[in-house]
Amino acid sequence: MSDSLDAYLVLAGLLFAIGTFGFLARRNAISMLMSIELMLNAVNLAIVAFGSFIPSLSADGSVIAIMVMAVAAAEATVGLSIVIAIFRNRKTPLVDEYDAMRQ
Amino acid sequence: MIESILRGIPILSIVTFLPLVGAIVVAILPRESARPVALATSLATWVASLLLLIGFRAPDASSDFLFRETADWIPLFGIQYKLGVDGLSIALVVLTTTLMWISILASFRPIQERIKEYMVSFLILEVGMVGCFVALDTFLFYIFFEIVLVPMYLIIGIWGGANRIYATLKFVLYTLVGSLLMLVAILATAFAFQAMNGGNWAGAFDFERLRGAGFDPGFQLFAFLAFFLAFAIKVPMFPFHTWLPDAHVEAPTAGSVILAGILLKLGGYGFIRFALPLYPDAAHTFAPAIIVLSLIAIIYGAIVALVQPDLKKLVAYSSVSHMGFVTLGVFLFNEQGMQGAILQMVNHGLITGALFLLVGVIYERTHDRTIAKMGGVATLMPLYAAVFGFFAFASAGLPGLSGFVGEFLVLVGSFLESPLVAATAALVMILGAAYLLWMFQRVAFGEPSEFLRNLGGHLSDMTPVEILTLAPLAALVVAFGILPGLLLHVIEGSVDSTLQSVAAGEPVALGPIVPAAALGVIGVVLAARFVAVIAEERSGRSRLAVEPGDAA
Amino acid sequence: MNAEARAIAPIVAAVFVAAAVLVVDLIRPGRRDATLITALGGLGIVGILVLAAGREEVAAFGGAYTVDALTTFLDILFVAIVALTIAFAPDYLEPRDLPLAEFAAVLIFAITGAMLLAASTDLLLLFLGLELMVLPGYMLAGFHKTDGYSTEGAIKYFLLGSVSSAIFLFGLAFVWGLTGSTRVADVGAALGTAVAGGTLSPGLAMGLAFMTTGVAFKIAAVPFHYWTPDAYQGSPTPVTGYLSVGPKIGAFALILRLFVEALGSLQEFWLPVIVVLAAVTMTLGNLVALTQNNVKRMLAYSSIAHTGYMLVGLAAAASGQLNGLEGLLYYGAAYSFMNLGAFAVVAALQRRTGVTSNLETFAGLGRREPWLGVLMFLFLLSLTGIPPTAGFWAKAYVITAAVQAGGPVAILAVVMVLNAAAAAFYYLRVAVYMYMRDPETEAPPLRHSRLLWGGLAATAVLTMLLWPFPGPFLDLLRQAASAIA
Amino acid sequence: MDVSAQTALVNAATTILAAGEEGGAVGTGGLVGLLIPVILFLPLVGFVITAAVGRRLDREAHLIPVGVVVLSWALAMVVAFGALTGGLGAGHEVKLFEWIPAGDFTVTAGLFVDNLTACLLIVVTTIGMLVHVYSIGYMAHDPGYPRFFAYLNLFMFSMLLLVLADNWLVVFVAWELVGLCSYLLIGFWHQRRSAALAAKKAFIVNRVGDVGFALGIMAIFASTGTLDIRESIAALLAAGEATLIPIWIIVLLIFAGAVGKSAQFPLHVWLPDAMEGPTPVSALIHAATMVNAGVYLVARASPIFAEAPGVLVVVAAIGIFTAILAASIAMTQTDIKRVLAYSTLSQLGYMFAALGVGAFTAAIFHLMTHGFFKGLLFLGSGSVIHAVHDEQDMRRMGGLASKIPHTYRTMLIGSLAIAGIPPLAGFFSKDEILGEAFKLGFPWVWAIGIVVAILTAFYMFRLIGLTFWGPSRVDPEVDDRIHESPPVMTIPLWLLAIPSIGLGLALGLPLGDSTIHHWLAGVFAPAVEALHHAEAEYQLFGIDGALIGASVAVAALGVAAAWWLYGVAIGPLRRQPRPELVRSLSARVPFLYRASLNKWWFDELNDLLFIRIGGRVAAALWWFDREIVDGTVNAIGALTRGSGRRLSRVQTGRVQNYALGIALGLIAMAASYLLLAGGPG
Amino acid sequence: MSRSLLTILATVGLLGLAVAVPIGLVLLGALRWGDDVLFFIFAEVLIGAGLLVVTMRDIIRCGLAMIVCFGALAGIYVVAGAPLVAAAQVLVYIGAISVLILFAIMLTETKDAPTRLVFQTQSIGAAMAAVVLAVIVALAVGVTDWPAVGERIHTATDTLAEVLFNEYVLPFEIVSVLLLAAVIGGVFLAKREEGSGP
Repeated sequence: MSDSLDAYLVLAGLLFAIGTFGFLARRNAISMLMSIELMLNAVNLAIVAFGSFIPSLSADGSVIAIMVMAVAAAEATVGLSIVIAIFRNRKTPLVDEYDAMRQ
Repeated sequence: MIESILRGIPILSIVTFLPLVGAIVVAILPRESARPVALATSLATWVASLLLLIGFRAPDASSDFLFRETADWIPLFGIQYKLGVDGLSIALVVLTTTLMWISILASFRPIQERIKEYMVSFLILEVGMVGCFVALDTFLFYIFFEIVLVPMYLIIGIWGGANRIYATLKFVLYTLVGSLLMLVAILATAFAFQAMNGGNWAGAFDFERLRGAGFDPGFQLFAFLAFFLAFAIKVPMFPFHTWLPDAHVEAPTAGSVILAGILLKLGGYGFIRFALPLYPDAAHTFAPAIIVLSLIAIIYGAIVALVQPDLKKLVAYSSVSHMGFVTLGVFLFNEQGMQGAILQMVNHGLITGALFLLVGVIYERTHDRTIAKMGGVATLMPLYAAVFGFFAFASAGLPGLSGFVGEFLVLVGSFLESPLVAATAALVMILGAAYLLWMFQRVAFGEPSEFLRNLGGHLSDMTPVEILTLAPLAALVVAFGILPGLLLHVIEGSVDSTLQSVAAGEPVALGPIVPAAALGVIGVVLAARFVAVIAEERSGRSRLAVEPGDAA
Repeated sequence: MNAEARAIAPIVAAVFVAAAVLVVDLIRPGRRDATLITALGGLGIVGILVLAAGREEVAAFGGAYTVDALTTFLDILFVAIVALTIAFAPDYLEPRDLPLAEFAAVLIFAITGAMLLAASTDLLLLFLGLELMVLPGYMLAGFHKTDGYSTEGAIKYFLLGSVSSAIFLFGLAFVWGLTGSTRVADVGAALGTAVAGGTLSPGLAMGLAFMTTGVAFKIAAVPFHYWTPDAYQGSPTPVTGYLSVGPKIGAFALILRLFVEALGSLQEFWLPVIVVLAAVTMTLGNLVALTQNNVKRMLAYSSIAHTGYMLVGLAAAASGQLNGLEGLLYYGAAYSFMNLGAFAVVAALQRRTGVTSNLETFAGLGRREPWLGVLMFLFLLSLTGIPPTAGFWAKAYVITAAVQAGGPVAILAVVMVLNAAAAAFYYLRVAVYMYMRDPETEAPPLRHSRLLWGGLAATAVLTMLLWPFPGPFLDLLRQAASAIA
Repeated sequence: MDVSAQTALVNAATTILAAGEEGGAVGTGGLVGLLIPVILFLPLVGFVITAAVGRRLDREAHLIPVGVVVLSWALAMVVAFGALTGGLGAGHEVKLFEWIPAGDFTVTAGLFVDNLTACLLIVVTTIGMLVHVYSIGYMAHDPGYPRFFAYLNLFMFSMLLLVLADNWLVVFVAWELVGLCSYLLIGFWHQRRSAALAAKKAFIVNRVGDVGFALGIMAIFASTGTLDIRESIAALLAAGEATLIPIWIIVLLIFAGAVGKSAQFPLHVWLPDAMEGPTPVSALIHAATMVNAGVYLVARASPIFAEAPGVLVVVAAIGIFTAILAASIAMTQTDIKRVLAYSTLSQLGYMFAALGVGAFTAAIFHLMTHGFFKGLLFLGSGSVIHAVHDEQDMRRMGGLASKIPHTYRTMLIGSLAIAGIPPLAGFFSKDEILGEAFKLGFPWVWAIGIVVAILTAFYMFRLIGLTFWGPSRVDPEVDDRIHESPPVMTIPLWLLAIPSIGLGLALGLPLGDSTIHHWLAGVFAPAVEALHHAEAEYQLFGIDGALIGASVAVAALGVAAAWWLYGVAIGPLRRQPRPELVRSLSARVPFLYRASLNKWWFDELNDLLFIRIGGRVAAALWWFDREIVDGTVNAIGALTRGSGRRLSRVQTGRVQNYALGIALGLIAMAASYLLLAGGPG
Repeated sequence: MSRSLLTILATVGLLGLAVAVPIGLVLLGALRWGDDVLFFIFAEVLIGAGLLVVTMRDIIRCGLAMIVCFGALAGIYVVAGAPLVAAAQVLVYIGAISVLILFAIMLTETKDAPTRLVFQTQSIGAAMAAVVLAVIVALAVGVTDWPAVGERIHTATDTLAEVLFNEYVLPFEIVSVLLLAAVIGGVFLAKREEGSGP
């Protein structure tokens, strides 16, 4: 099983779906942020899997995965700073209450 | 001699862009000088356009265009800056420049607010209109066609009446729908030409090369429909006419004059210049339907005009009726019809323009246009009543005045095609007389109405400026009535060449498309009606542009 | 300087300019002029470097980074966008006590990403460029951090944007895995053989779907547009102006590099999707824009509609018309300037704090501030597509290409013009307020900085004169299009 | 005048006028070629000058108009004399200018004088001149004095153009122009609502006929390619059955125009209302000249009418029906001018009946005599109205004979003339119509005509009786101030009385071979030949004598009946009116009486048809325009905006909703790509 | 009292099951000892922790579950033969991002937050969308023939370093710029304005 690319990819898909569910269902901004991290991790899993199984990508997989991690870190930084900024304004982390603008 | 001089200078560019220069000058100078500069510009343009008339050669060679100016503009697609005029264009250019200075002069007193913007708008409007008439490149034509929209939008929207915003938005949107589809057709035509020429874009927008191109009949149908829609809205033909009464009622006097006098002619001109020669087969295919629509417009417009309570609306509906003669004449594809249509265009410009000026005169004094409130104007303002009567009869097609000749030629043309068509159209002789005389009687005759008497001394007869604006129109109406040859000789060549290029056309078999389309149209109307009813029930009266907060 | 260094110089320079802006601000805190001189001067240098780099085609870093005419065209556009945005910003930021230096620096970082997108021919670089472009965007959207709307827009933009990045990356990973390379050229070659049989492997199809979704989100195509109105409305107005053009054009650059170049051989598969997206995008954008009473929000929906128009160009290109690409690029340029101009006018009106961007703000503008009124009218006309403005030429260009493409794309052209006619309503409604309504309360005219006027003049001139005349612009446009065709 | 003198005069005229044209051909050029346009354009000049400067001339405004008309009359007399004496051969034409040069459709405006034209020239210019003169007195105190004369001059120009034009379309122009003048003059007192309405009605009703005329002209052009009257008639005749449009349709269309202008049933409704105009106008336009245009038109087109005998029957039927209809109405009207108006209708009906039966000469003969005596009667009535201070109701008159003797005497002459009492003018012409009708095989026309003759005599003497005889019923306040009109008015009356008495004798004799026949034989020869009427020998002591006797008898009967009921006071003949008898008689035929009084309810019918029903239709169409046509446009707009509003609700403001939308979009995208993956299409 | 006991029992039971199932599968021959079992267990933990992250009520626990999840993923990376990535995973995610998130949770925690609804009203729709998405990915993966799939490759760290600083030098630099930009922006946004708010 650990030799099967499909297994990794399906696992990545599952994780991605879980992240998607979290993003769609949770109300708290930070929960949503965590869901996004899960999704990015799912992608990383897929990338690493490809790197592990496709010879021409062997080195690239790891490198790209690491870079994606860095991007995720950057995103988290920005995201959390925005969350903190809006929390100062709205005093709530619940995103579905941020609906001053609509239609 | 004058011809050789004219050939040396880009006279058409001068006529077209002189008003633009004027507009810039008006914009720069302080507002006090807006009026004289604008008037001077329009007069200069007028004089320049008269040079065209003088330099116009005898009609024997005039299937060719005169005073051409050609320059590559966007060689990438073969788009050219190509100007040229034939008799038809010259007639309409001169009509434009004439009505323009009259309109500007007529605006001196009524327009007191934002006079600079007003004059700039008018002068840019002139650029667009003249440009339309002199452009020989389809793309260039389209550009001028669209440019016209903007100043007119402002003129109605800023200096118009109470419901001006609704009217102006309706005008612009309605026109845009048509003209944008025309743009697609223009581009598609160019592409078709390019494809026929092995991928060479050269001449793909050049009217003279497109004219004889002989496009695929199936393609023609679609391209023609797009052109038709654009021009039918502009003319306006039934059932695309409802923007017109609104626009006319709301527009300031001079705006109405230009709208009726020239803008509507863009439609007729477009049919003759572009739609017919480029797509002869399609023109033949759709001609019966268009003739029927024209007949409906003629009769329907006249009947609806009968019951209009507002002077301007009445004249607006009369325009629908009169312009029906134009489309009728054009799509008869015979000499009399086409000549009559062109004559009708010019005459309608003169007469309806004058009628709007006259309505403006009374509106200026009473701030009202309700027919029911008028009465006895002939007693209070005898000169005004006389001039009004003159133009009312001219509009009713009194022989000896210009309106008659065009109308009669169209009737003759239609009689040659089908006496039944002619008989139907001829009914307008009765209906036209009915609505015009009824209107005239209610306004001018009888004892002075309570409303007018209460105005007292404000109701002075026409001022010298007003006389000055109307006199040239009256003179032209008489001149073209007695000597229509003046005009007919000028347009003869254009008519011949247009007919020649359309003569080769053969109707394309449409098969079941026609009933399907008819059903489709009915379906759309019913559906829209249904929706409108529901919308009305839900939220009172909901209209295109007017929200509760939108009422000015 | 070797070719590689010359090729990368603009991006390096841009990063240094951003850093320099911050350093200058540290040395002389709050000095507007110093910041502006640094930023605009630096951008000028970047622009020169772009032109210098663009003199020859270079494929640097093992083919990951390419300088061709497309790069040059887009880079110039990006530099212009940022320069104009910076020119428009001070008038808005100062009354709100927002720091100009951070704004400029972050903005320049963002545009570095966009420039990277324009030059990348490597999937990873494309992703990084995209992130570098959008991450500062999130921050800019929330730049007015004490304002509830700004932060609300920012968090919506950020959350959805991050998800879309993840989706995009997921798709990218699959394509990468299936083709075995990150280089655009290799990917294209591999896919060429992969779909030779006329079918697509399901994995690739899924990857394509994820990628399309990702970029559709970035260009704000329907139904992935939801973030646009909220983010645009909430953002500080100069930022909105930037957001409406910078990331959008950048995302289109991504599309050009990714879809047209790398996935060019899959055209037949993604063309139908693009056609549907284009039709839905412009129609929905316009329909909803009709109902808006807030100008920024209205322009947001209108920007969605413009995305649809640009997609028509893409669709034409995918049907084999080079014109389509030219039209797309042309539209991008014209749209950038007219939209920036329109937002700049809104920003100028909001110089006084507390002024909303509601339509009522525009009432009587034509009388109160005639020049602003005229300029706004010009931009609106251009957005409507009335000749002879750039907006018209761009539309005409795209329509020509679509008509040439024929088939469903030609029908798109008809849909497009009908949409354009409907759009006239809401654009002209602003003009209605400017010229045909009197304000309920008469506000005194505002004083605007010379920089703003200069920027407006530049956008206005470009809006008026960006015609397809023979000349450097058109040459560059054609070369840019043929660079990837 | 003996024969040799006559011949000499003719020769002289020929030499002077036509520069030696051969008889029988159509001449051009010459002195007459100058005179004809001058006759036509003099009144136009008068109109232009008066319209321009008339107001400054004020009470002297009549000088120029009257002057030009007198001059025009003199020249017309010369030309007419030249023509009628054969000096112009088959006619004389003057080409003026190319009016409409529209390719194949070329209309050259030209003038043409033949004997028919000459006859009409005499009537038009003579009566026109006298009416001008009369108006000096009649309109003396009207504030619109200059305007009136300007209009009159314009009318003279139009009417002359109508009779002189040699082209159908030019005729049509004149046709419309006289309509315009009629409109202007009926509505001259425009403050009066009734006048304004009457003017409008006249014009619009005329337009109904004009549509037919216009279509007829188009049909002529379509069939022959020319609109020159003579050329087109020749072409139509040459084409025979092979015309594009059947001849009977063409002539029917032309006849429609004639029906409108000459106020025949069913378009007769405008004429009585037209009496709202000043009385000289009624005399000139609505009695003597314009209303005859229809007769002239049919006469002018007689060759082609003759090709369609069926249509001629229609003409005759409509004519004689109008005659009896109008006569029946005239019996009970109390407005003096309305009685005369219905009488005019009736007499015009006679003329059409004559045309219809093929007695073209008789029609023109009656046209001429009727023009004079009806003109006289109208002017006389004007004098009466003037005398009783603008009272037109005969029930407030009576006993005026002694107070306004000139008026009385001339009107009496006119009445005798119209009643057909020999040897006055009306006797000859009317008798000729009735006689010809009988002889040409239309006994029903004759029979009805006889009845009409009784009625005519009756209502005319009813008018005279109510107005001049019996006790005065004039308002006592006015009674003292009744005075005879000034000479400027009475002299024209007497001048008109002369032809009313003598024209019949001059033109109608010798019976069976009259001068008028000589004059017009050439003009109507083609038509008469085409109709193949056997030229019956004139039998004074046979059928013709009997017919004369019958006419005279019925005329006398009518006169006597009127005397019996309404009184008489001529010299020894004296009888007081018997109003109670009138009442009891009319009570006996209540329906007929009410029908006559209410003009057979034609106005009510028109009101119903055109004002009520037509108005409803128009209002319904306007509703259609607003609600359906414009409603559709607005609904499309509303639909667009409404859908936008509905779509905008998707934008809930909540990120998770957006995200769900994106997720669904992603699923849809993946699904569609997976579907597409199987291959394109 | 009994509730927490129940929770503990359930957790223990689940963990037992998680260990028991792979062992059972090995016994049945479906799995091989070694990597396969490890992979399976890590995958179980990954999915389980992931589900906990998106379902638990208390957001701090969610954060802790996320750390578990990241750890499991690191394990899978090791199994997949990318130890360096695993190390980076531990450093970056567990060491940096998770801590960051936990801090953010503390900063934004309000008293009433946990007591309110955790899930959106649309959570059923969300669940369905997620399931469909997972199915699509799984199906697509299953049906696709992956090209050039070989044996699992273990990447040596030194080759990786070489690649990173040779071939990927530009992306590397870009990432650093990205981080720089993010830090600048993040500092600006998170910085408290003088005289405003807590």
